[in-house]
Amino acid sequence: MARMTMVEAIRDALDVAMGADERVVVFGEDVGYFGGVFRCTAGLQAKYGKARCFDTPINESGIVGAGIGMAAYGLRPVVEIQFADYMYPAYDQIVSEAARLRYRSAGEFTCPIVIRMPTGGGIFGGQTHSQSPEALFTHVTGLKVVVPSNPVDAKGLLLAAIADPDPVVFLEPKRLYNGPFDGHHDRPVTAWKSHDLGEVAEGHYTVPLGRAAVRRAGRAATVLTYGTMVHVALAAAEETGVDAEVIDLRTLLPLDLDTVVASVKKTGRCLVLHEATLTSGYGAELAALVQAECFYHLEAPIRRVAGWDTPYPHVHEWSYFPGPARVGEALRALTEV
Amino acid sequence: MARMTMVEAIRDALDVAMGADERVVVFGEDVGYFGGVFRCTAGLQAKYGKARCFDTPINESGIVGAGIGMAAYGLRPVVEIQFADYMYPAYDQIVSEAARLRYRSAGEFTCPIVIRMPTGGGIFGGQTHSQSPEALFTHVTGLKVVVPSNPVDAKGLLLAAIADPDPVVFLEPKRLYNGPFDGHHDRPVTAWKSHDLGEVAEGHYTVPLGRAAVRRAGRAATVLTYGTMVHVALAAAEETGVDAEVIDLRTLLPLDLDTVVASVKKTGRCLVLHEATLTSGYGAELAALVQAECFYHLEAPIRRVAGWDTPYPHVHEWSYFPGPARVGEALRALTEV
Amino acid sequence: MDDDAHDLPPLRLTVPEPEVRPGGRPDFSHVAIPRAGAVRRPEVDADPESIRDLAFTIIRVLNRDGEAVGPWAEGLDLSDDDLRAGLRHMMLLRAYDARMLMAQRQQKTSFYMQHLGEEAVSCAFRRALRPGDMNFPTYRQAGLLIAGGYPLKLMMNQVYSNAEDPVHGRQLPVCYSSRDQGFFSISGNLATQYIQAVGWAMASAISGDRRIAAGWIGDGSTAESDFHAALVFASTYKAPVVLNIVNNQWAISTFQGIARGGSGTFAARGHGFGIPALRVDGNDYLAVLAAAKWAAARARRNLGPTLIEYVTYRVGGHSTSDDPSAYRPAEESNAWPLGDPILRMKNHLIARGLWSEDRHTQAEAEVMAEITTTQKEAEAIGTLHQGLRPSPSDMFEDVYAEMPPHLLRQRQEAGF
Amino acid sequence: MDDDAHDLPPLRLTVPEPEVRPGGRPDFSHVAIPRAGAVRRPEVDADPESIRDLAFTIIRVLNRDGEAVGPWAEGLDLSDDDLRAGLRHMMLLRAYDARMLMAQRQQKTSFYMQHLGEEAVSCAFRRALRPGDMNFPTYRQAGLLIAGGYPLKLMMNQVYSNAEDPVHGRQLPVCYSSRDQGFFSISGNLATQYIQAVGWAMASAISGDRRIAAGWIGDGSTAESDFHAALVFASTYKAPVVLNIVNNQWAISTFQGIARGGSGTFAARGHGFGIPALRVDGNDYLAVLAAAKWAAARARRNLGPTLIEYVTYRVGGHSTSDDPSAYRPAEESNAWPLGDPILRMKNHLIARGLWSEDRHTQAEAEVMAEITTTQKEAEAIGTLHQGLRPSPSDMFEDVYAEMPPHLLRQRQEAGF
Ligand SMILES: Cc1ncc(C[n+]2csc(CCOP(=O)(O)OP(=O)(O)O)c2C)c(N)n1
Ligand SMILES: Cc1ncc(C[n+]2csc(CCOP(=O)(O)OP(=O)(O)O)c2C)c(N)n1
Ligand SMILES: [Mg+2]
Ligand SMILES: [Mg+2]
Repeated sequence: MARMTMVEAIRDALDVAMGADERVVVFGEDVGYFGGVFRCTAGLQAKYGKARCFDTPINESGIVGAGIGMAAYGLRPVVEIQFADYMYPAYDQIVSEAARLRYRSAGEFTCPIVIRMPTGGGIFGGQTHSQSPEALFTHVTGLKVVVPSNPVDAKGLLLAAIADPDPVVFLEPKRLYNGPFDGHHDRPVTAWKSHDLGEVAEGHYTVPLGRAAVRRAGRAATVLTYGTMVHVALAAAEETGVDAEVIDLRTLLPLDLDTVVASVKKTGRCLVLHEATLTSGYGAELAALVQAECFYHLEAPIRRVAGWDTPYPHVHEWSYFPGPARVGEALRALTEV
Repeated sequence: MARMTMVEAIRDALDVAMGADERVVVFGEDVGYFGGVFRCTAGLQAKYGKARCFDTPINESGIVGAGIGMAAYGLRPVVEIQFADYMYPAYDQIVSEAARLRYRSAGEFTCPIVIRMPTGGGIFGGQTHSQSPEALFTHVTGLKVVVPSNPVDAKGLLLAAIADPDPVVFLEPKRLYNGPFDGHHDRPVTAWKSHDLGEVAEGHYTVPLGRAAVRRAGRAATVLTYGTMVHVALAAAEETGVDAEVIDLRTLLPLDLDTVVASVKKTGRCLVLHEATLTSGYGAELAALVQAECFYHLEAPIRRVAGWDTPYPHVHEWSYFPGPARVGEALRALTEV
Repeated sequence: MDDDAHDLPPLRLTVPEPEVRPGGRPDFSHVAIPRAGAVRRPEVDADPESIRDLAFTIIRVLNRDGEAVGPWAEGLDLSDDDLRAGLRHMMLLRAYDARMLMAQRQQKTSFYMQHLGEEAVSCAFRRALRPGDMNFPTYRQAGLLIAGGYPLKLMMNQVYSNAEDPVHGRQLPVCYSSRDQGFFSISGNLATQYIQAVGWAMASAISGDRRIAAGWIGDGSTAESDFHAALVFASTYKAPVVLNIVNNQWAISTFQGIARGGSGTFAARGHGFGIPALRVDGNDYLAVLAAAKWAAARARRNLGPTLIEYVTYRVGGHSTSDDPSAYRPAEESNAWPLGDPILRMKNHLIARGLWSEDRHTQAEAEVMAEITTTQKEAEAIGTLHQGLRPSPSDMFEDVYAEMPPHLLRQRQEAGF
Repeated sequence: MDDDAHDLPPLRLTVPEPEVRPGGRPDFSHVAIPRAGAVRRPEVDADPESIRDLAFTIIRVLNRDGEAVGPWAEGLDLSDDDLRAGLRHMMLLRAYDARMLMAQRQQKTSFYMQHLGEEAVSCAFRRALRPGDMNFPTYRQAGLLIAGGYPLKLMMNQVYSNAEDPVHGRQLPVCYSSRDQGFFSISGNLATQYIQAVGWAMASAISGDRRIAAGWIGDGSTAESDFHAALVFASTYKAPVVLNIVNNQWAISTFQGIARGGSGTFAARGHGFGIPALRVDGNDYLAVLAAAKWAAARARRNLGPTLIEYVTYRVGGHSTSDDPSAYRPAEESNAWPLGDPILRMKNHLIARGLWSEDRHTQAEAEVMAEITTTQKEAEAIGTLHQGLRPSPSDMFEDVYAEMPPHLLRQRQEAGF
């Protein structure tokens, strides 16, 4: 066991994977010599050489496209997109190529690539360093979509993603890199070392894709969320005293629907929470599924709390971010119906 | 009044717009001399000259990116992406640039561009000529998203889109270009000339963005749909005898929520129907909104009928396409609850 | 210096146009064509700057008399059988195209794309590769399969989307896939696979392997952004890849000038990246093979990428959905100065005493017979709308290695 | 030819590396630097092929003695005031950067990006443009605003995201926007605006206008795909645009060799498109201005695009989030052979008898005084976390021209 930040846990996962399997290669913008703008790949080039961890030209389509070719060859590329906000140039390669190669070739060619990208706001990054584009991936069949909320999961999910035979989009909530964040931006920042889930096992282990985790058991309402918002939901539950069951989905595609349905059938109320803009966000899919599966158990309309339908405004970071106050209000309203 | 196919109606709209406003320019792959692979721009280069209607290099990002620059200059570009399946290379320009320019510059620069693209299947086009990516646009704030279902709307909505001060993604159901299609692929094809909505007014008129149309009034259930599926829904209603109210949304973003809610509150039952893959499709947003707005009026879970979560398979076109049989079944099941 | 600029005339937009449109007389006099054998053949490790000229000429081997001449002919040393095989592969491809076109017209499938006039490019290139090498082809390189001995029946099964289609009827006709043949699954999206070829080649280099990759792209598709990604990555990492550009003069209805713009040739694109570039007579089987071998040798020696532009002409329509008479003179193909690849190879064999008119007529009959027999076998299995087709339940397979719960549910809902 | 290929050594991946890393001794001896005045100045309508060499050299005007020499100096005819203004703009930009960096450290804003060492590029280029022309800048061309006389206070308001920020606090610091200044709203996404500049220029040509556009991109960002889109469109339609590449040697931690790959220079990229390319001393105010005027004249005469690479050096960190000592020697900037743009311009003015050391010291004080006074005014309005900030309800404005129902609902829900 070792105390790790999420950055260290991700680096450790890459280290373990590269050490165990020569086919694992890591590359992206500034990931080689420097070790990544968030330091997630620091030391890997020195340890495994320039052929297995290297800097790339600034071309996201090239990074993913080259990675697809490498995956088809038989390597296990783990590529980094510097910010999720910059994944769009690679979107064609992800959607049209990585996600469909197995299908198109009837399994003759496959694409075991992991595409890592920091996601979400809370760092005053403005419109181009704060986005949460997960719903643009969950609509793409053939992809798996993962969002860890803590160091333990980050390592285990990343190792599972690298071992997975299909392309995985791995979204890393950057606001959680160095500590949990419950949305109280005005309070002193806390570190992972004072958090149970900063206690990371050494060596190899996996957290299976497609399985949610119940972070807080409760009977009054179910909160479906992931990433940074898991911590916000937990804070809101404590602060409002609403006995909410907080589910950390961890994998958005494929979704652990059983865990979701079991919880909502138990609580009869459901709040869907994410940082991404509301309209056509992943919360829409969750709400659509829950109302279909739990219709006769629902005692109130499913509520969605999400980022407003605007770009992420620099100065209004905290008016935009769905913090504990907004979530708490929604929880109250949901349970008072 | 003139009888027109949807192709002719679109061409007529472009002709009217170019004739009335010098700032309107039309370009894309094969749209110039040849007039477009679906002939939607035929004759425009001859009539308005090469500087206002021209062929472009095959680079969708370049087509939209150049269009954004032209729109910022003060022109009214109407660009064509040859198939919606090929919009991905332009996705970054659409999401990161066109959709956010007004916001970013506090209105100092704007982007009145129309991005046309044929959408949907039913022509044995396989995975790369059949996609319906509308949900990838409805999640992008700053865009407007339009899908006409007939020649009259196609012309009026396109003229409204060209006049609109903001970027509009204009998805043209290619299976409807030359005739209505109710999903009965085994029956002789019908032409627009035998359809009321193939009766197109000459000259300039608009169909306002953001307004749905009720295609069939009914009391048993509400069907929310758009594009090709409008005709499938109407057929399914007739064939099942279910007295469904069929709503043609026409504009997906911004959505005409009032019309939707009024209908569902009346019928108490709702079916959401689209050709795009189910998960995180636009139907998810519709279901999420309807359950929230009409919770106490709903007598049954909202049902979604959509394309399966697979790529569009060439040989299994008709097993994939949500045709009248599947829609009819769903209508029955929905109303028998 | 620009004080006078206010008196300058207003700006105008330049839009390139082909020399002729329907109604006009085809004219290729602007295409400068050097004598066969005239272009030098540098060492494979020559400095790119020192061979810039090779991107602005046309490397040709077969002359008017059907002789193989010049430095590019020398390296070839092909056996008589190799030569006859080359001709046969092109004849097979042409006959195959003819039959599949017909089949599409008979509605046995939805769509088809032919190679008419471009047979030499893919048929010859294939012979420069080794087992294990990987092509990332477009839809117009079926010669890679035919020259590799891939069963025609499997190709037909794919075109028919029948029960024995290797890709289970999921793909449009001609989107073949064969790992054994070093033929990567064709994507319908242009240019995306050019950078994948570079990535595959990088993977081979990372692994200390000896296999090389070949990327394929059309003249029009060089305008796509992934073309740039490929050249940037290939140039930076010296990837062992051959980057092929098939310039058949047209991109559907758009002439090559729209993609090429102000640069003299497509091969010249390589110069911006320090990538050696060759421009080759794409209707000359031997020239294509010679250039391909030169580029492959560079890749195998870890000398990095080579860009090759094959100058050819798309004689037929873009696809069965296209009628070229709407945008170019019908006679244009006859005016095309580089001739017909099959005719030229045939004349070469005759000049070498390896072939005769009679032998050729006989071969044509044999080839057509082989194709039609195979076609009957394929059709006996099924065609797009008849006979044995893949089971609909297969539609849900291979989206993932393991079918996730939501797809299991959907398959059940679909009733399969 | 490749029979021996089986005995070849296995392939290896090449990954370019800078000459030195932290710990090593900086060495720019590989950077060939021609004498000032040595490079010829062709006519603006010269055939691109005939001036290829200009992409492989460095156009320089100011020599060691501070004299402006050679053909590129001649066309300039700048008044003494112009020259003093040039120096002053660079000094203003440097002082502004210093204060804003400090302000960021004091948490008055979230982020900042400076120009240290690159001041000449944007300050000089601006002087080649006319009212109505449009720049599509990156985050490192604030000199375009300063040399255009844009109020420093507005720039500071933007950096502070305060109530008078022209873009309402919506954008990261330094993402300025000013239509009047011909300064297009900066996007945080690299390269996207390069093709937009081409589109804007095409629009001007379509409209029979006389205005031209300028695109801006960094060395690292030339690898982005939209760089290709821009060159393809500019080349095909002969767009009246100046395409600028600021090669400051670094892209965050990545040295320029990773983006450049095997090509000798970034300017050379233009050759693949038949676009005339110049390579210019980016630390030489007069060389930058001379090249900019040459390119602008081409655009105004409808001669089409010009690609210009400015060779300079990013002396500071990439941004306030970056510490370059982690990936390059701290002393590297001192070793940079092209000197400091301000020092060189100062020496030129002195050599011309227009300036003196005292006058310079005085000017530095004046400039700093102006900046600090303005800064106080801006801070009196507000900074990121204090004072007057844009109202939160503004967050919902300008997403669309007219606020749609769902945003009205959300604004209400937000309680504004
Ligand atoms: C990304 C993308 N954009 C557009 C298309 C539509 N399309 C298919 S083939 C083609 C023309 C390609 O021309 P070229 O590259 O010259 O190849 P050729 O057909 O001549 O062999 C176009 C525009 C596509 N398949 N993918
Ligand atoms: C599409 C995209 N990818 C990545 C980034 C992150 N990023 C911001 S600046 C930068 C380096 C750019 O270097 P260069 O083009 O040389 O410009 P410079 O900073 O040196 O002026 C990177 C990678 C981005 N902003 N946009
Ligand atoms: Mg072509
Ligand atoms: Mg740089």
